[in-house]
Amino acid sequence: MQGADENSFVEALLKSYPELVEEARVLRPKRVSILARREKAVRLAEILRDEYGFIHPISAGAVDYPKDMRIQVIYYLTNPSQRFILTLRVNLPRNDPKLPSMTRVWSAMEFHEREVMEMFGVEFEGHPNPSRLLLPPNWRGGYPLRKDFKGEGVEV
Amino acid sequence: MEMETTVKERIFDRYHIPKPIYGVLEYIVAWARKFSIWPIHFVTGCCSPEFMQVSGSRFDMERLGVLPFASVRQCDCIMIVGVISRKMGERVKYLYEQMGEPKYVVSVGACPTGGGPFHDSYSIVRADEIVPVDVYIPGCPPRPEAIIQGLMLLQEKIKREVKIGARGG
Amino acid sequence: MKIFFDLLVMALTSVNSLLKASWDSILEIYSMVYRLIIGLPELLLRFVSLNTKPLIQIIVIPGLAFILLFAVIVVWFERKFLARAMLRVGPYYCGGRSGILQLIADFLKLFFKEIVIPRDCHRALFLTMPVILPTIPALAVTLIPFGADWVLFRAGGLSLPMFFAIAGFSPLIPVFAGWAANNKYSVIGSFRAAFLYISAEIPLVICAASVAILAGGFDLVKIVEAQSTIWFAIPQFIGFIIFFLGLIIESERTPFDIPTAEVELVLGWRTEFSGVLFGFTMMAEYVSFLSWSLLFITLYLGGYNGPNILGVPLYSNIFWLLLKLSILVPIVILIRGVFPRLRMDQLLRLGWYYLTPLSLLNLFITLALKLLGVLS
Amino acid sequence: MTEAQVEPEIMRISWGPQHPMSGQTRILIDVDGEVVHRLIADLGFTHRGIEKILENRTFLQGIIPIERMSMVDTANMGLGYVLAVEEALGIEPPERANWIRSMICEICRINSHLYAFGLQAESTGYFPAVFLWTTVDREVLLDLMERLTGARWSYNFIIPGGVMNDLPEGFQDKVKEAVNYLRGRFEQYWEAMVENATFEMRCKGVGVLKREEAIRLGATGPVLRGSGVDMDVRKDEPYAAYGDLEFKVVTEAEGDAMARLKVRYHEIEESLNIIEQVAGDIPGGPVRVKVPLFPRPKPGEAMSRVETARGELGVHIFTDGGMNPYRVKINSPTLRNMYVFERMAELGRILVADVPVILYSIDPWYLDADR
Repeated sequence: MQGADENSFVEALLKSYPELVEEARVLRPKRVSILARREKAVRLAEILRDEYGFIHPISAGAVDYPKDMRIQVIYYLTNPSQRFILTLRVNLPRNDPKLPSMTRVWSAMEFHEREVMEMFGVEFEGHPNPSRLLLPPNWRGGYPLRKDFKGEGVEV
Repeated sequence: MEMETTVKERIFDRYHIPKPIYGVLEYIVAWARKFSIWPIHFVTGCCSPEFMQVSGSRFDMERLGVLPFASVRQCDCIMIVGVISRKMGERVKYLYEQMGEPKYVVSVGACPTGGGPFHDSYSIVRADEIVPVDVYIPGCPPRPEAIIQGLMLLQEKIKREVKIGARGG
Repeated sequence: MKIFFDLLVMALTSVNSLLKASWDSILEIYSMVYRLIIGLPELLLRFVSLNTKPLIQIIVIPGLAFILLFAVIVVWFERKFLARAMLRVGPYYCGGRSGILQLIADFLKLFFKEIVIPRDCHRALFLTMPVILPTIPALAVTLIPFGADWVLFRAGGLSLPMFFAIAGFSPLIPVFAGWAANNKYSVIGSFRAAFLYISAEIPLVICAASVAILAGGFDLVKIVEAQSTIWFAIPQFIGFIIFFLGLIIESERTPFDIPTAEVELVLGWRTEFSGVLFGFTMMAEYVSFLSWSLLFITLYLGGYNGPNILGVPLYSNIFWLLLKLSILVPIVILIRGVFPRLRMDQLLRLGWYYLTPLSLLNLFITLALKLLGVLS
Repeated sequence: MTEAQVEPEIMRISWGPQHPMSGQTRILIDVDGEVVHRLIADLGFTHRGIEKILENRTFLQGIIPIERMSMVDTANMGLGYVLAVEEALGIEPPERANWIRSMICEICRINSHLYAFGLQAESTGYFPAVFLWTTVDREVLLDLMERLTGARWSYNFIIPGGVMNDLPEGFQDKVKEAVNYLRGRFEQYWEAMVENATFEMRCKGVGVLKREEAIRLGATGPVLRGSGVDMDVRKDEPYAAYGDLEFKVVTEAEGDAMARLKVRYHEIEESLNIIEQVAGDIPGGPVRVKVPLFPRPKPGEAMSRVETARGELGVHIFTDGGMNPYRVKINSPTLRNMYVFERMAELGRILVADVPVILYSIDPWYLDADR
């Protein structure tokens, strides 16, 4: 059945690297979500890429939860042979959201991380080119996609 | 930059041409400018496929003498086609300042005119906040016939404007 | 010419008499100047009546009116013809349903447009280059014979090398203009223009040389006379094709309009010119196209000779030349509608690897023909 | 060819937003003479903040901004959002609605590939012939969509729960007519582009993207399939009616500009077959399931994948039980392809004249990259 390889992947991952993965589950056929610990996220990413064949990066995004003071960064990946979507999530505290950059593992994440940087204020260490991607260069502060964004950077 | 509507010195006052010849010369200048509006090859937003259809084969805007041109020096009309983001707004201002003097602006679509479906976005600029606009064309995206009607309105405006000398040659 | 001399004498005598500054000499000067003014209309009349022929040549046939009219008609024809290729109508409302006045409207609008001179450009060069640009090909057009004795500038029997000497200037202007405009696109465009012209000049010169050998002289009139039996396109078919390609390269038509490649370099070295200056550069493109196609016709398609159908030999000569021109121009414009643009290195490879050796081959073939005495 | 090790004097050209070649973006090129050393795509010129706007629109209102993300294939963009909303609400559109959705998406795909043809032709200076033929053929499709949905570009026709209303009578044979006309026209495109020697000289072997590079750099859509990888969401994860329509995924092996063009060409043939199958045997039945005007899905998240003309669009909706979505994350295909474009300068030797050909063989639509 389709779901077979997702479940088998999740069990294999939990069995071999339990300490890296906080929580891994299959949301629905073809959707797997893994919650990684913050400090071991890059280590888990390398393992996913080398051993489990997730070499095709799709994109990266983030969600802001002001109520429980956390920002969740999400990396969307897929495996050209099994072709289901894996969302690798990392929870970051809202006051100092720092994360080692994933461009070491997947160089295609550069654009997406720049976008998360300017939209959420998440700081990626080791990013090759941490400049603005979408917002205008003379944008005066204010992270638009955060829930408490009041439009500070807007000037006519 | 509000448009002075008072009657400024007419084009040919500078050359001290006797009055009776004014009418003929101005008519010729108006006719020439009317029939050769060269918009810049510059599309700012999501109405760009409609602008392509208008310069395409069925609704051919070259019938009116409107020929999209490549460089900003030779053009005399910016067609702001689609939504202008804040970053694009500065570019539109630079372009407007680089153009030769009889220059016109046509704002195509609901977004440059009044924000359209993105009216409450943090990175949207309306056309008249940055450049003085001559013709507004509603619609999201406006139909090709509406764009051509907007161009005809611009031609009418050019014809009247040369008479009152609002925009000198 | 005699009138000039006695005018000059009159002016000189009045000047030295003025130096003596005696009262009666001043009176004498006044009377002389008075007679000069009275004689002026009569003087002009005699001037015109004496040398009417060169005046007509300068103004009408190979001169200004012909070139400007050709530019207007070809631009209008090109816009309508290419519009037809794009399945649309082209300029329509501007001149009573045919759009013929569209070009006049465009030029008049450009005439009344503000000329924007960028601050950090070389002011003198920036203003003069577009004006010189159309004059050089226009000079070249004067060499073309429109009839056995209807040649404006005979160049003492050396009109073919004179044509290449004049046309040799044309690569310089884009380089100066591009440099004067001090804009990145212009600089790259002007260097490309220099590459393009050099890679096209050499094959053209060799093909023209082989035509001169076959005709036995450098004078264009003699070349045309030699073609009365058979057009040179047939014996020198390779040269014919090379010259046709060279014609398109030299006048920067589409498969080779790399210096002003719209997609990459906006308008190449013409980017910074606005208003009338741009009008001149646009016109210059068509004047150089006219000069090269006229040379192509005189060298390979038998210039002005053809059966005498209009009675007066001069009229039929001009008729035949214009007929051949009106066949050649649509073909070149059609090529613009059908072919995409070449890359710079592909053009240079074409110019150096293919055209030059082929033109040498053509030269050897003509020598062989000449030795075997097939033609003379 | 040994490159001289001297430090090349680099000149940076900027093909700004106002440039015949670049659409709504700025391409910075580090050039030494004609050789390109580095390409930088400066995006963001059409950033309208759609993800922020969607947070204060209800689920039904959200279709309008999403459809303006890529105006040329609006239905695919709208379908991505609608599928995610339907998954969040847990509703299933009826069978006939799925078939109509597939037909509209295929029409938009052809519409968008025509845009790609036109611009790739224009980038080689082939301006008059092919570029304006595409506007003629697009008029045929726009008339079809106007007859069905009333609008030329942004249809708002695909809504959660099905499709706005049924096919007008006589629409099926109008579709058949259009398909036959377009088939005839597309042979001319093949002769005009692939079999034209000069065009081939300009496109063959330009911007080669090998298979591993394409996967590693995250390419998608015709760019990925042009390098031999057969990843197509319509086959991997069939949505709408693609499960029971037969069509094959087109791939080319060379991975250069000409291969991407051929992929688009064959994809149009597949789309025409799909449209013909839908027009031929579309099942009867209702067109829409009753959905409240302001639906409130239960908290959670839903992600949909749709194969748009430019690649795989992913819409990830987070819901907190309210009328508006809590957060909508859009994975745009062009942003991924623009990264591939930037890396092209390092993969092989490119000349200034090749940059427009490569850029338009990737067929970018900057609005959906900037959201």
